Amino acid sequence: MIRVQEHDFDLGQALKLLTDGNHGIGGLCSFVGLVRDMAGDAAVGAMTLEHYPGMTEKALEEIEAEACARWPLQATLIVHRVGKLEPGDQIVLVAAASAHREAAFDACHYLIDFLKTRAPFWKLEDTPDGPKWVDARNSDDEATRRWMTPA
Amino acid sequence: MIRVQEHDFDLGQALKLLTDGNHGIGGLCSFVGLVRDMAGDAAVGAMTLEHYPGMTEKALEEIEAEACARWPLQATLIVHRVGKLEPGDQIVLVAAASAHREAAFDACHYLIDFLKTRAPFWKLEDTPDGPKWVDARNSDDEATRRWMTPA
Amino acid sequence: MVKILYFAWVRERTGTASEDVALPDGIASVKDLVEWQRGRGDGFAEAFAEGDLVRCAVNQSHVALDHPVKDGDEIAFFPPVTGG
Amino acid sequence: MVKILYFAWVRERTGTASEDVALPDGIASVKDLVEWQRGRGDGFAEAFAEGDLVRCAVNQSHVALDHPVKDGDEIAFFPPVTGG
Repeated sequence: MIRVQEHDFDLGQALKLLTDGNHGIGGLCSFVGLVRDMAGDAAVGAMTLEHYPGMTEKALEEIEAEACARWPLQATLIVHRVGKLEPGDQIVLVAAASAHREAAFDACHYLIDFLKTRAPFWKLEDTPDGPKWVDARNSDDEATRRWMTPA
Repeated sequence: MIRVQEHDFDLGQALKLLTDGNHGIGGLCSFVGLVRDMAGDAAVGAMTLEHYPGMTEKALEEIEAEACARWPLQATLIVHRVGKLEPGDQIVLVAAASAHREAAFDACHYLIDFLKTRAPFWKLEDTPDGPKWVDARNSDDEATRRWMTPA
Repeated sequence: MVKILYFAWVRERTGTASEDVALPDGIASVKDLVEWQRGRGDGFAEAFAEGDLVRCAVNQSHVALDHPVKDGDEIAFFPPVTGG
Repeated sequence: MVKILYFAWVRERTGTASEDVALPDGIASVKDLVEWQRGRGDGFAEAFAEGDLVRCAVNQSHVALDHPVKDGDEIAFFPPVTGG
């Protein structure tokens, strides 16, 4: 399941919904990204997340479908917020549930790695020098490429 | 923080407590282990988790301390239940929070891998053939050894 | 006609979020379109400057520079993504 | 005296959860203690049978067979762990 929304999400409720009543699930791995108050050495106040409505949903669905094709998953979830966020706010939640923990961990990691390089979101940070578009990180590209070489 | 308890835990509340007010956290990775209703090909009803009071807490604290020494973590949590559990019940929660996602994922994975091979818990499953002690899995030993070779 | 969308600093530099334009003659690929954009004035020249990293999606899928463009396409230009 | 604890199927086979025993003469290591256990009757012989995988902790830390045991130790025998 994917969701793109301005409002916050309830982490516990979202994860509970994912596993409730499915007794084939042995492991649930989740990752939450939060707004830090530091980026590099610069203090960050609020940030604004812009996205590409339509393509965002399409990209997230493709990432989710690819994870489900690669691992035997019982449930997956991607929730991403857009709009204005403050330090400490939740930005993104990805989760994967499977019979065994390795698939849950790998799929969850895959979801966030591909989201970081494929889903059309852009962060605009409020810094002491004014608003600044966040630069893409090479390490994110490397994290994505890691999944493309045979294991 | 570590907790060993008979009663269930509130996943959302536990994770929220871990990150609340700490704006240096950029990523929170968590893993929940749940009771499946199948083990191999055999249907499983309830299970009972026995442990070694005293050593359990010591082992979990050592695993947590080792993770904190290996990665720059802002917070860690291990909650493990003991006593009688039913299919769908939560067994264990491990979580790690860091500025960046790689440390959070790696540390969380490390916590559950070492818990599986070092913490003195034993599962007794109710099966159609009567109660049966769960055998240790070779794959768990391998998962632990993975962390012992230089990255 | 094609619909062209601009996001993040590409939107800011071009001063344009969305436009419907007739594909000029001879423009068959994303690469052609990028070169045409560079001739549209200062903001566009800056947004599509050599060495910058503008990415493109056609009909909501990431594409490379040699991807064809044709009438009816939805074409988007944006910086490398930074969500998550 | 040492305190010896037994868990899971080791506890079931020996019929003992916990006992305080005087260390017999000549027992200096976990290995010595395991061999002594094998001579204590059917349940113990079965629990500590050759090829089985009984693990040991001394004073609540996992140890190998050659680890020393001495008066006052808390010694635990148990199967490979299966939590998580």
